[in-house]
Amino acid sequence: MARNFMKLEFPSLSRNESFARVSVAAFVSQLDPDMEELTEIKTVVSEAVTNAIIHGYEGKEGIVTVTCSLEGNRLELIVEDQGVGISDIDQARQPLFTSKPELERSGMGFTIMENFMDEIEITSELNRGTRVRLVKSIKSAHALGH
Amino acid sequence: MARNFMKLEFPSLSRNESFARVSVAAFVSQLDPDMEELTEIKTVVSEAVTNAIIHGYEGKEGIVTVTCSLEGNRLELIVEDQGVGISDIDQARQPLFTSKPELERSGMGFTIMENFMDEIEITSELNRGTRVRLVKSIKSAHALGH
Amino acid sequence: IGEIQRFLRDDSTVKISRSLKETARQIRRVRDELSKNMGRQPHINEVAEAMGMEPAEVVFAQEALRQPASIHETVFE
Ligand SMILES: Nc1ncnc2c1ncn2[C@@H]1O[C@H](COP(=O)(O)OP(=O)(O)O)[C@@H](O)[C@H]1O
Ligand SMILES: Nc1ncnc2c1ncn2[C@@H]1O[C@H](COP(=O)(O)OP(=O)(O)O)[C@@H](O)[C@H]1O
Ligand SMILES: [Mg+2]
Ligand SMILES: [Mg+2]
Repeated sequence: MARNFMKLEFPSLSRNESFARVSVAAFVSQLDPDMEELTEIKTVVSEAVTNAIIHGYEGKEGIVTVTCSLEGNRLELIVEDQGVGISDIDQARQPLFTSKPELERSGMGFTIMENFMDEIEITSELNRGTRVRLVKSIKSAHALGH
Repeated sequence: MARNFMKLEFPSLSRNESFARVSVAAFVSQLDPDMEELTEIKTVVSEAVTNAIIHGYEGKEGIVTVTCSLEGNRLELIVEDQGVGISDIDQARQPLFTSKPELERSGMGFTIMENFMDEIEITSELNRGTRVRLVKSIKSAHALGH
Repeated sequence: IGEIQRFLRDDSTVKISRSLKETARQIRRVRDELSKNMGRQPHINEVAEAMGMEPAEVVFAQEALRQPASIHETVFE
């Protein structure tokens, strides 16, 4: 599979979460993942995009960017916002940690991303924004060709 | 329904047509169009994106940009390329006109876009690229709000 | 009763939320069947082929089952 990519930008409205999931999953379909892998990828997009919307922009309007690159059977997914940023990334990554318990957040977003993807890299700067880079090898992809 | 938009960029590979079509469809779904309207919009995306890929870039690699804006029940769709451009737009819009009969093109792309959308505006500059702007009111849309 | 509710809610046009839900349920059945027969998770292309749909369209239809379009749909189904 030759290289391919896509870039998606949209305002931080929670109703855009569903369309972002579909876009990424439809794009990744060209690697022919199995249905479980596809569900995992959709879940990861949901978690990362929701984080950008509710934590990054805290309900204010901003732009969320999702970039998706394919090379061989490897998917790289980057979700970015120019929001408030994360002061303590290690703490944020702890299972069950949430800074917004009042919104009934589970604190499991980053844990889910880590579990469903092979690599996760979080970079953030206060009041500049957050970038979550996720990599996954699609194991079931038709090994070679087309 | 408050304003919303999305911007999508991808390389001019024909395998990106289906994901672009589905991305727009998933985005427009928030207006709750009926099946017929949705099919029309998908067909239009397919025609415009295919034109950018096969005519605009003629198989060479370039970036296709799809922008989608919603305001009230009005959808604005813009498909752009930085390809070869169109020398005679009036001729290009003629039903059955195609510059690539060898590719078994029907020459009906622009005619279909005109028929399925309320407005079409084509701007093009030779060797600079083409921009097709399409507007449609979603008649069955949940008027406002939620 | 579900049929009646569906009929009552129906206006002349078919809303995608409902029509796609039917397709999405079918996709789920096909997926379950394939994984039973093959003893593994089907790939998206296998499900798409069995449905006679493009893979991207399968993804799109699947999403219809995720969020109830209205409280009615949740209550009556
Ligand atoms: N994009 C982001 N911008 C700012 N803070 C974030 C972002 N993503 C995550 N965080 C912080 O990391 C914490 C943990 O995130 P997560 O594991 O998804 O749990 P939850 O979203 O349920 O709080 C969040 O509560 C928030 O404080
Ligand atoms: N994005 C584009 N860039 C350059 N030329 C284009 C583009 N879109 C359309 N055209 C020209 O307009 C003609 C008519 O387009 P269309 O009605 O879609 O028919 P077809 O694609 O079947 O040829 C094309 O044959 C081509 O010459
Ligand atoms: Mg979260
Ligand atoms: Mg055409």
